[in-house]
Amino acid sequence: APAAATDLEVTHWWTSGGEAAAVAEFAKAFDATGNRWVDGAIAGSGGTARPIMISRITGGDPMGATQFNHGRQAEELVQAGLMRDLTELATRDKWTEIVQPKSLLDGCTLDGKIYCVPVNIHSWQWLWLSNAAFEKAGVPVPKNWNEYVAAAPALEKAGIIPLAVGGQPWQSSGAFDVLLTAVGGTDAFLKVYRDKDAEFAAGPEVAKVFKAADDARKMAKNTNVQDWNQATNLVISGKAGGQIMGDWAQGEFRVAGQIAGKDYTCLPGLGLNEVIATGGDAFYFPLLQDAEKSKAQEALAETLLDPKTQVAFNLKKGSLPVRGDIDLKAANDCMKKGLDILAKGSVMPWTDQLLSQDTQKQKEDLFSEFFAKPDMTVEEAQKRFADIVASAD
Amino acid sequence: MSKSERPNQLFRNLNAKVASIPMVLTALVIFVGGSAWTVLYSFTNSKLLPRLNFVGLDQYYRLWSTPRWLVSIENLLVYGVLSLVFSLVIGFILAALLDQKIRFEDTFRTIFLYPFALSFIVTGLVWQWLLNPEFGIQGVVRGLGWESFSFDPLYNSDIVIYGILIAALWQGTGLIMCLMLAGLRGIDEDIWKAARVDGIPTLKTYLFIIIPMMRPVFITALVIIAAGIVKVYDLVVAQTSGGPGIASEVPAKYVYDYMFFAQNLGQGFAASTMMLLSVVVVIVPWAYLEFGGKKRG
Amino acid sequence: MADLAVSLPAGTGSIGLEASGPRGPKPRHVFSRRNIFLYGTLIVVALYYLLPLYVMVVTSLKGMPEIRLGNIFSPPLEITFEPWVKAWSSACTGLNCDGLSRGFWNSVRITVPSVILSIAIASVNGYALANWRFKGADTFFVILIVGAFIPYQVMIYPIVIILREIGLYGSLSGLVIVHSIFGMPILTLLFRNYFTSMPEELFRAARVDGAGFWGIYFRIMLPMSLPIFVVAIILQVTGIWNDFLFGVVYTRPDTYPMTVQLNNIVNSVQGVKEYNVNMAATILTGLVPLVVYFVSGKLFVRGIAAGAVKG
Amino acid sequence: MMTSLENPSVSIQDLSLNFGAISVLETLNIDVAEGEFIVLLGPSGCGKSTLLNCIAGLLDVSDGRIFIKGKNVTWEEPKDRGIGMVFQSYALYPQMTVEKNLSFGLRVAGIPRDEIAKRIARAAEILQIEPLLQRKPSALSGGQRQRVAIGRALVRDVDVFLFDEPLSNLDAKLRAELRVEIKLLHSKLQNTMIYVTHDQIEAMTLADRIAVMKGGVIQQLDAPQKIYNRPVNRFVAGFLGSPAMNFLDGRLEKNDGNWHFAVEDVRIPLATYAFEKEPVPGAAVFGIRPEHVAFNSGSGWPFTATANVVVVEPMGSDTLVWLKLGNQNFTVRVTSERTPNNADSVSIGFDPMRASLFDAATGNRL
Amino acid sequence: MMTSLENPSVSIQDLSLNFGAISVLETLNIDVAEGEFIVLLGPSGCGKSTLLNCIAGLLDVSDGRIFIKGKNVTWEEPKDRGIGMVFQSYALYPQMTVEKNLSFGLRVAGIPRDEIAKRIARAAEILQIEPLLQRKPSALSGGQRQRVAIGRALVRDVDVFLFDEPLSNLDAKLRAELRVEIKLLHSKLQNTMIYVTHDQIEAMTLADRIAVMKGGVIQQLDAPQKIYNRPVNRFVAGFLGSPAMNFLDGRLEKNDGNWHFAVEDVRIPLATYAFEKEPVPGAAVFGIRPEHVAFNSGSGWPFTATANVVVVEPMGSDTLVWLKLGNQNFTVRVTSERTPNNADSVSIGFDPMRASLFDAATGNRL
Ligand SMILES: Nc1ncnc2c1ncn2[C@@H]1O[C@H](COP(=O)(O)OP(=O)(O)OP(=O)(O)O)[C@@H](O)[C@H]1O
Ligand SMILES: Nc1ncnc2c1ncn2[C@@H]1O[C@H](COP(=O)(O)OP(=O)(O)OP(=O)(O)O)[C@@H](O)[C@H]1O
Ligand SMILES: [Mg+2]
Ligand SMILES: [Mg+2]
Repeated sequence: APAAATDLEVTHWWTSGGEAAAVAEFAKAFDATGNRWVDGAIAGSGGTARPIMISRITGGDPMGATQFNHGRQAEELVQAGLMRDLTELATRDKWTEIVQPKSLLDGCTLDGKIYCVPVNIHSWQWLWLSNAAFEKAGVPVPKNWNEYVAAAPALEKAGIIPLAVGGQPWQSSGAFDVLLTAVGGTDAFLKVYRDKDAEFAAGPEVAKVFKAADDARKMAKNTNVQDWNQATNLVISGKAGGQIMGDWAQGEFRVAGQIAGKDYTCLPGLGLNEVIATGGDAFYFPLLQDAEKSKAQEALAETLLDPKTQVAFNLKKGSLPVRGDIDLKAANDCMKKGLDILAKGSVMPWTDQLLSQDTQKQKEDLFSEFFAKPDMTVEEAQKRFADIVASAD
Repeated sequence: MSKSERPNQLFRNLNAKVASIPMVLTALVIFVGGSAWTVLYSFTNSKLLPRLNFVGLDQYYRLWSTPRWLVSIENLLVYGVLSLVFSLVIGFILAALLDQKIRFEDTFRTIFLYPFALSFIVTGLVWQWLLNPEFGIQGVVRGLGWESFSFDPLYNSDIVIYGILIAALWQGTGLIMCLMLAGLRGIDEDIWKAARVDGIPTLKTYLFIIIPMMRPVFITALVIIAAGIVKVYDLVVAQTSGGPGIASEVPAKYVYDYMFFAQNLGQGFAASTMMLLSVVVVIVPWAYLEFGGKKRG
Repeated sequence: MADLAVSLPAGTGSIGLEASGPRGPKPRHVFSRRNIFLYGTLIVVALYYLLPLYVMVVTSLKGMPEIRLGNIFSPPLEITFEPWVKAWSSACTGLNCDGLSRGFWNSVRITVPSVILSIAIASVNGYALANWRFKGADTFFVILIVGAFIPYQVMIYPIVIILREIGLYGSLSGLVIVHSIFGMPILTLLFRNYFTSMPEELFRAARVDGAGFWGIYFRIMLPMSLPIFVVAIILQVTGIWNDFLFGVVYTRPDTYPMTVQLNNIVNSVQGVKEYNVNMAATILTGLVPLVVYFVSGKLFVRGIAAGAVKG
Repeated sequence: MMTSLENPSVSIQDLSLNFGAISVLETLNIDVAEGEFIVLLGPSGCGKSTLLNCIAGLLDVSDGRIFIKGKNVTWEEPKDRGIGMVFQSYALYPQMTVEKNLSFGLRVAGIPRDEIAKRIARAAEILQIEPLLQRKPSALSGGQRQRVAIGRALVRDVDVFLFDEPLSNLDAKLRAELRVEIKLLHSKLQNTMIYVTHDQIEAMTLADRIAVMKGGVIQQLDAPQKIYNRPVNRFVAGFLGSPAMNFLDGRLEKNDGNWHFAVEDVRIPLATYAFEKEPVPGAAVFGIRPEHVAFNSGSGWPFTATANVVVVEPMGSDTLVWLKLGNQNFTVRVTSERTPNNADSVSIGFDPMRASLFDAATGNRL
Repeated sequence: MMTSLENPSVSIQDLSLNFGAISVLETLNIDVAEGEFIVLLGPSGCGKSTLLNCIAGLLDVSDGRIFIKGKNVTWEEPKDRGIGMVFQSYALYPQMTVEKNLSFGLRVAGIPRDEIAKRIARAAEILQIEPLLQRKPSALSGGQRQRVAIGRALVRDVDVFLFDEPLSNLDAKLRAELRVEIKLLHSKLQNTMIYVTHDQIEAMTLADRIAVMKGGVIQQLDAPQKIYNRPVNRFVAGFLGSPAMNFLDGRLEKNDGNWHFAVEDVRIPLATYAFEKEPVPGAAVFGIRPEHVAFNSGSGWPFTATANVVVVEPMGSDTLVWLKLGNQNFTVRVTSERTPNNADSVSIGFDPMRASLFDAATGNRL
């Protein structure tokens, strides 16, 4: 730890209950090194926060460290030389060895140099189900997506929203991607997003996925909330049957004092295709002039990957740690399921790594419209989807 | 007789010119320079950072084939026309009512004006809440026993823009009313007397005599409303974030989203340029007539 | 003079007219149809305008359980000021749990210099445009007016670059400059119209008296411009205090204004939305401009009449 | 003494009007004969416009009654009173053509088209504004606007015309011309006209009778020459005439059985003066109009004196000479030919028959 | 045409001024002698104020030069020209007391306090505004404001005073009084004064010389009586005098070796008329002032005729009679005593020596 205490401003968009608790762990650990974590939380979502972060960096007033989803979000900032090269540190601390799965670091690497510190693994492919809701509707808790769809009418009859999808565009877009991996399979996902195969995207296999998405939007039509955690809260309170959401939703269940398996059920890969995408959050370190601060940046990077911090953070956040060498005894049911899948190596990259923000945004526009507009046909949606894939970069 | 030596014109009224430097700089560097820069980069494929990598009109082709942009334009037109009409009409009617030598004029005026003091964020939040079908107006009316009552503009794609309009009018009409009131007060008392002697009913007097006389006020009001319309952004973000789906998207939000969320500056700049273009086409000739041509006053 | 008998005793004059027909003021009924219509309309409209404020206040005084149960219009059964306390001093954004209090002082620190600078610049501009017209001044003015229509989003990026180049990005002065720039069009228009409506002879007299550009501005024009300054101050205080976009883009977290904090609090949903805290925070944020309005309502209308209507 | 009229066109009885606590008109009575041209004359703020507005029904009276053509109109709407009104600022509807301006009231009243056309044609002919009918008021000169404003009253076919300082916005030349036009119009139409002005020339030339007002009270109501020559009080005497009547402060004295007016060391014999009532000695004011004084007139006048010249003002046709008589200012108006040399002292004279004497305290005529 | 003076106080040479494409003043020349009182007279919009503003330095000239006291001040700042200016609307600084108003210019110039006090005391004494020094303009009457405005020029100890219609906002009575005061002020100070007005009475009474302007061009620059009696063209003749000069359109003819003016079937002998230059027969305009015509004068006049009375306007001291002479309007002004009976037709007469003859086409005096 450096001798002098240095203030380091860290920006992120973790402001929900579970997220804030998790980030507090980082802050605590960093403060313990003798430096000071200056919290720069920006509420909203990554969409609100990122422009602000980017303006600050390009505007010449960079923060000490900032959260991004690792992948292509910061690509150009790195190319423009605005981000600090962490390769030296990574070699010293042998990140390549401790970070698991390996593909995580790929997202941080550009031209062979490492620019970010991954802090967790987030997988989107989860279906969260409220046990109480199904009990009320008098149907058993489903084991996979298909059973779930079948149970929808019963839920509806009981005055329960079958599926909660918040109004923010990334939620519907993400739900579709999950359906694509679950219903279409990992290969289909890669063909569309990695290979950008527009023909395939317009084909019958993806049509099946759109059919499922059509079911989903019908099930979700009565959701009147915006934020994802409000939607999660519908599930927690039994007002909704379930939600397709990333593992971070687990934090909300935890804050609400619910217990996996008893109060709620989680189905990775919607119970159809049990894989985990290695998306996640990472911290980038803008290039600073101040030597003191640069030192503090290194301290922070170390802290983030520290095994103890990793455990504390990920338990609160509900995500998976980036190190394979730590023991998560305290992990709950769902996390354990995730760790198992991870151990089996059923991993795949996620859209943050494969697609540019531009394409992501177009996708979001399409699916938020699709979910909100019942009269938009499946065919039209698929055609537009294929167009987006065709022009994706 | 020889001509007198005329001193250098540049240095006459030097102080006035020096004092105008901030204005000149703002006009040239920020408004002209910034716009020109934006237009220039709209022909590039800049992503997160501006790069001079020209791609011709590509961004514009894409822009005009994007459903969200088309929806935004349509929304802006609907919202713009309606908010223009309603602001003027409501503002004028309120002003006319207040101009009837009523009691408690100050109180009423303050009530109509106070929303203007609030930010769009606040307005958006409050109305989002009031229009929430579960516990907002709809919920309350249903709670009173009228079960079939339905009023949920923010959750209905077809009418969501009207929900935004309600909030916008709530916030903005007060100022328009103030302008109109000032205008009404400026009208020669004798005109009213002449109309009374002529036996012209009040309504007709307003329609055929007073309103045509208030042209300058209407123009000022128009400028203020129109400037607000083009810029409408915060309200939409705070109230609906453009939803449901993309039903309440507006151009300014498209620009912002594509520049920053989608990290596609080129696309955002192309959209900005389109907005700029429409503003310029409508405003410049008018502004020149209104403010440039005249000498004083 | 009394014997001039200009005033005849009543009724001695015109034959056949005396004592007949109405006399004195025409009777007026308080509840005439006109009054019922007039006040009826005004009261209904006033209710529409007051409704949101009422809901905000009422909600902010309720506890969460009551909000979940009751309807939004019912008055609080049990008044609690806890949401206000929380909104002011303990609501969390991320790790910062000091509510709006920090943002309040930031807003003050942003608003005061911005208002002063923007009004100072715009009033001098308006004065120069009205009284010291030089070649090309009108063109710049037209550009400014057109600038009033440019969506802020269009300008964000160029300004980031400009501020970066002059090294003011992220500093308070940078933000103050941005506010001055975007306040300039409308304010300049107001001031120009106001100064144009002042008698030009006054300006000429001062020139003959030997006062220069600044002498006339400070000693003649300023003391006569109270109404328009009130309007400008009100507009700017509201505009700058309520600004969100610039506040969030051109500052850093420790100088975030209150609106950004408000947005953070409102959007940092911890499970259930705490509507009472949100409403309290909303009212708190709007309080400063509201007070400015209530205090200066009359001057505002007068100033608007002077600055906006002629033109 | 005002005789009450048989069939007054306009009759105002005990009219009072107050704005809140301020009483503007106080139990005012006036009868206007059919076809008469009455001018209300008085300084600014004396209540002329207020009185006119009461007659027009534009202000609600506080007390009293108003009859027009024998009908009690106190509570009638303006349009039902049979009056037409012309305003100082013309109050033309700026966005309508002259024709629209004239016809708007008629159209609203639902009068048939051809009747409207007929009336407009007649008014336009009388006022000679036919070529202007399609113009907007902004494209008219001041005098033309004035005519259109009169036309608007004319087409309404009313019994009584009310004018509120209709000429005061015009320049001197136009004012003189339009004055004659209004006079001609009156003799052509023979309507009752009530005309407000604070310009005494207008009052003198136009009126059948002038009502001089002050502070909401009619001071004198009489034919112009009567008011000019025999003002009932000092206010009326001073208000009419330009340059104003000369006033000398002094005392009324009886010497050797003859009344004199003593000012400083000068004595003006009053043998030729027609007293209003039996005089008593005491402080008084002596008034004589500048044009009733002449220079170097030798023994022709009952009174002569010597005065010092201050300024000589040649005004083209006449010349004004400003003098000091003892310590008091004194103006003399003579035709240009008889201008005195710029000598320091001149001899002046006049006939006290032409003068007016006022009580120093009450200001009433003696 | 104009004689240039030896040591002019103000000398304007070839002055032109245009606003954009509109030319307001065109190569104007005028020399003003030391201590002279020049009045610029002309209809509204003829460029009087513009000329004054050029002299004051408030407008930049387009061409030409301006000398004050022999110094070329064309491009000087207003304050350095040695001029003081009094504006129509007074232009007092509303937020300052009278004293501050007076001292403002001096304070700006950095003159020592006691000197300022001395000058204010002197000006206040001359203008008799000592008791008003601590009041604000809003607490002053129109006449007092006017005096303060003059005082502001006075304290600056300038060579040339410029007045832009300083009296036109006042009522008739006050106007007459202040006119005299300005005249007295001039004779006391003996400064050069340039005074703009469109009121001919002011021009006639105040001026040493009057410059009659029209459309940015000086028509005639001469002593008032000269301009009144021998106007150089029809415009000047018509502009001065109220009521205006009578104009008869007709022809100049030579019969039996004598010149006549023929209008309809009337012939006016011109034996007594002093022609400007050798006359030629042709269309011409005959002008005669209303006060130069008399009634029933029998054979005393070289010319008599019979006319029809249209309107009789008693104006107190005088009476105007509007006549028709043949088809042409004709005004006569007589003292009230000699008013004709309201007979339909009267006989009039005048001496053509007093008349003016103008070329019908150019309007120039013949
Ligand atoms: N609405 C009002 N409220 C209170 N006082 C009023 C109102 N209107 C007029 N007055 C007062 O009544 C008095 C008479 O006003 P009025 O307009 O009749 O005067 P006027 O003789 O027409 O004067 P002017 O020649 O200036 O037109 C004035 O003292 C004026 O201040
Ligand atoms: N700033 C200007 N721009 C264009 N034209 C102007 C301007 N100022 C004056 N004029 C024109 O110049 C002409 C002369 O104006 P000026 O004010 O000198 O007239 P004036 O003789 O003083 O009239 P008035 O008696 O009405 O004061 C007018 O026709 C006027 O329209
Ligand atoms: Mg009046
Ligand atoms: Mg002028």
